[in-house]
Amino acid sequence: MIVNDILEFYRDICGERVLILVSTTVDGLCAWKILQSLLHMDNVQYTLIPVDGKSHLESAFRTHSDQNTVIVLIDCGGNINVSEELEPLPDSQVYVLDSHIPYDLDNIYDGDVVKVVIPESFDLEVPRYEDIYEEDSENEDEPNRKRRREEEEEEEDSLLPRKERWKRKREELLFTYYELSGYNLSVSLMIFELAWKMSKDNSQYLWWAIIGVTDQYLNCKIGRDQYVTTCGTVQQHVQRLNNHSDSTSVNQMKIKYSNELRLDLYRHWSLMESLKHSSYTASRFRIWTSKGKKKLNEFLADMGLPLLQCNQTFQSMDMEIRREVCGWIEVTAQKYGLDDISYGSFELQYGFKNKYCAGDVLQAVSAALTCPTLDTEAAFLRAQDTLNRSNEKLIHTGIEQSKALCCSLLNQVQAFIDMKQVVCTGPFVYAVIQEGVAELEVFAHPSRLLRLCRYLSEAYCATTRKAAVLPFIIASALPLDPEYSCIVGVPPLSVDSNKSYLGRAFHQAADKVNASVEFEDFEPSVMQIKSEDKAKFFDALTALLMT
Amino acid sequence: MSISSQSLLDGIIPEDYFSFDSILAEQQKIACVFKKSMFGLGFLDPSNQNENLVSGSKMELPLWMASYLANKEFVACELPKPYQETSRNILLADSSVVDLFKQVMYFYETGTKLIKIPHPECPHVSVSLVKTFVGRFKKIMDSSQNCRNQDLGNMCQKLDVEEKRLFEINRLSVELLDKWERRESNIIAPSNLVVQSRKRKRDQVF
Amino acid sequence: MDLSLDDTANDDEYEQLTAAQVLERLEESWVNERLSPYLLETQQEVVDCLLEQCQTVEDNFSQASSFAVGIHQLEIQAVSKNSEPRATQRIKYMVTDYVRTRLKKIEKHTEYALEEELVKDDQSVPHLSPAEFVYAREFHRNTRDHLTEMALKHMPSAFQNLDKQKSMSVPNLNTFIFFKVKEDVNDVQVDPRETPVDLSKDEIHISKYLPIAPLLEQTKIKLV
Amino acid sequence: MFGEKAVSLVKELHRCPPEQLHPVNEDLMRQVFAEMTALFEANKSDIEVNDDNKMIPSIHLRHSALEHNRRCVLAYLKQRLNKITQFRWDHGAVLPEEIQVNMQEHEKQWFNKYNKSLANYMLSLNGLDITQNTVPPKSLKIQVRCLQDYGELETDSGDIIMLTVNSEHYLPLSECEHLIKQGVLQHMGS
Repeated sequence: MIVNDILEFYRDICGERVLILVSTTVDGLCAWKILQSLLHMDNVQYTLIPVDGKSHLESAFRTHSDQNTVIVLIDCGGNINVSEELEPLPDSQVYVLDSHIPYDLDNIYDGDVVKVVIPESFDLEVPRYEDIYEEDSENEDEPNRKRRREEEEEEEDSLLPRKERWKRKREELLFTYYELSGYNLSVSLMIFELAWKMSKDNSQYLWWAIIGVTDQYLNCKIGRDQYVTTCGTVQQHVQRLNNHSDSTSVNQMKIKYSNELRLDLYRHWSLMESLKHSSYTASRFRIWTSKGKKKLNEFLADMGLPLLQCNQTFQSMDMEIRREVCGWIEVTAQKYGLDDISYGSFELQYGFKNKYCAGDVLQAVSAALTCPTLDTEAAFLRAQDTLNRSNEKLIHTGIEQSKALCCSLLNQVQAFIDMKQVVCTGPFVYAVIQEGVAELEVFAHPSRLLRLCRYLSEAYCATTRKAAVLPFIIASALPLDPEYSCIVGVPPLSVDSNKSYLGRAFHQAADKVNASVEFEDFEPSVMQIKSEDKAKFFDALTALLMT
Repeated sequence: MSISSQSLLDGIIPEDYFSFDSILAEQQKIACVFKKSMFGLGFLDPSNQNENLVSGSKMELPLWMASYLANKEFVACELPKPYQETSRNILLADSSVVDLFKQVMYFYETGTKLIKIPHPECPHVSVSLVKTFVGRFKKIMDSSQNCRNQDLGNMCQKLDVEEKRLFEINRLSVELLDKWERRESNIIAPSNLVVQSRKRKRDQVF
Repeated sequence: MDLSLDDTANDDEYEQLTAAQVLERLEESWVNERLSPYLLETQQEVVDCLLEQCQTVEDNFSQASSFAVGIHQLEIQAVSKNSEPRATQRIKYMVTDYVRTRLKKIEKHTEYALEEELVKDDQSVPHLSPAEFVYAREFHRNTRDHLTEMALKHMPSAFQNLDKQKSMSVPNLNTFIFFKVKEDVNDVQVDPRETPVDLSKDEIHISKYLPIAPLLEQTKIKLV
Repeated sequence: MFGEKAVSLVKELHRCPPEQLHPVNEDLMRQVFAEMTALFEANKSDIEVNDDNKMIPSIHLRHSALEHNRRCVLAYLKQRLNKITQFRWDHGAVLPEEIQVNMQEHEKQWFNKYNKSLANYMLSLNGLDITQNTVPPKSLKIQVRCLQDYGELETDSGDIIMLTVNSEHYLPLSECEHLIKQGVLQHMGS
């Protein structure tokens, strides 16, 4: 069932011992950080288990749920059939707070053990109960009779029996409902608003929520429009909290709206390295060509920025340049057709020295979260520690790892393009990572593979314009088990909506050729496949998407 | 309330029979002259050919023995060099530069035991001990409070065992205050045993 | 926090004290105990009284929580779940640390403590509580037997008995302490060579422990 | 010089890190006992020499060495007991294997008696476990991270909590302090 009032959710979990299962996404992590503080404040005992996929969720649920009657799933569980897959005890309550849509309809309509928390403000387009679920004809009740009357009126339109017609309509509804997968409002913002409604919000919580929202946007889980709307909401919270804090102490956390460049980590790098590696600039300059490198130098000269300065670390550039350079870049970028080099974002300041912008912190946290050398839970806990204000060391470690990842991304994309490994089948473009174990490991985490896939799509479309209407797919063998490969896909670049039909298409194609596949990830367009089935899967997918 | 240095000194600090520091401080070698001959103990002095330690001959004895025998007037003791007048004058001039640890590891503990031996200069030694400590104390406190991450190995090296302990206590209390300000003071730590065995395991891995 | 003692405090001496006063008393004794070089008078009554209180609160709490349903849930949550167990936890910490500090001193100066207790006449207040006395005696015997078994037995006959005078660990009562004056006291002889001084309320002094120990026992001053 | 072996006994233990316990150096102890016996015998025969008290200084010298030796051996043994006591407070009534193997038989007996005394004393305080509550409580419950697959933890209220590696829990301090000391859980600041 649906719970609209998030306060009802919180009231229910207070006073019980709660089992919390959080998916290992940045948004989920940030939501958890806020909820955790609230639970501490209210003295609620809990057990936290981070989970990175469906089978992990199942096993953690089985191990820990016996002793907890209240279970909360954060940023996961919405798109699986919770009653069926997790088999919760009948006297327990499972709360689902998930940004993945569409929700499994059984979670919404089947019984009251599973409760999906969806604030009223979400426009949720869900088929009506009676259109989906068959009722026993013996005890037909009021709404059914009403429906029958409506149907009787339409009777002339069709000669099909009523039941048959209902079934067809049902299938159609279900198809439309499940066709596109995507993301709803960030769960961290949802929990932040819970704190706000209880008057327990503060700048720290809001900052975490901002990181969650930024994750959604920069990792293309939500489109630009949705992000801008969300930013408006966040902005209101920022103003309110800034007005309310009467303390002028420098240690006070202060959040500020700011224009942010699409340049990865430049404050912690050199401007040159950042321009070279960020997917936005690298793709548009086609940095992997010698022409591209020349063009980048031209770009810098145009701003009147000496190369020497650009190659220095950002922090050691001249004060004056540091202050002005963002403005210069924005202006000059327009001349080079980089119209949307900046986006609205937020930065956090406390003390004299500590200033972070949301994008950088996001990168540091997700580098920790997707770290190939840590197992899932350890990575989650590391990322959680990274979000703590006192852990500057961890943020810096995360930023360094993130820089290394940026380099790997560019190298890999360049290798794909230079070696002509990008294949256009007609309805989609794909590439397979052929490299050694080192690269496989760097991109072992599905979210890193997705990032690579988006990078590739951006870079490839910069040369081959017509590819912009095609989805991109990357396959990569699992480093621990090369028998299996991970396949991820991203929707076409030209579509602003971030809803994707790939997840469903993967399903269908795999079904058609009986490929041995697993959909482990909570993100539907991530799939594990037996490596030998890859070829026939791609054939089937081509055939399917051609029609 | 002001405290005269006299009142600082006349308190008798009870001896701890089981104290390692006390035992180790009594290992200090003291040059002694035998006032009475020790029959049959000539072998104790390797440089001595005689069967006995004859009256008037000189030998270094550990403090525990020297002090016992001096109190019985069987031997007369010389002060060890670091406690003699020249050294005392140096300490008086600027105590903070002297490497006490190198001279006598347990400078104060040995010193307080030393002044119980009958020797004409003892009152001077006791005054010197107090002055030296007072002179060095401020610097120890200052540096231990401001050291944080700085390397103070050099300065620490020169401290006697007791001073080192003070330094460490003070450094620790600054650290705890720091932790308290960062609200980390309530963290319960695993027992030392666990920490060490973990370290060992880690060392084995690498 | 203000716990009413009506139902539990049958002890004559403390009947008139409120819980807050008992707590204050423990707190002061605890700080004094931590800062003094040697054991102070036992405050066993205070300890027992507070432990009993904690027990009562906890019993109530566990009963309350099993009834914590329905309408009363919020109130009980607010009252029991948050405040009282947290307060008892705090009291328990103080009590524990207080007795722990004392046990450590007993372990260090076992023989001295036992001697002190033996020379005391019946009138004076004992330093050790009965349980502490038993603990000290057992600790002393146990350790003495151990040393005898491991070492003394193997030594020449004249060295098999340990001279108490030598081996007893005596606390350093001449150590310096800081104290705060709780009520005016005149003519205190802090140093036999100096003229007596008057101490007035709220002053803080540094002094050797021994001369002011009686004032501490009379709770005219407290250590800081 | 006399007494050197005894001092090396002290030095050996003095060098031993606080969290470790080496086996009793019984061999060295025996050597000290032998030296003492020799000193004692020498004094006994010197006393019988009746010659103007000329042997008295030597007797005293040996006597001081005897006293010194005794002091060192006893301090050595006492210091070991102090360490064992510390382990008891840090680690609970059952000491880790690596400590136990290096405890001498008499030390084990001493430890058992010590445990018993401590238990009796705690009984007099309504069974208050005074080896717990070592840190002033900030809140009733604390956030802990589980560092190993420990298994089930039964709480005072009878609930079972599964402690799996890298899970985090918010638990009453009193129910998990011992596990923190043992290194099963890590106390996280908030």
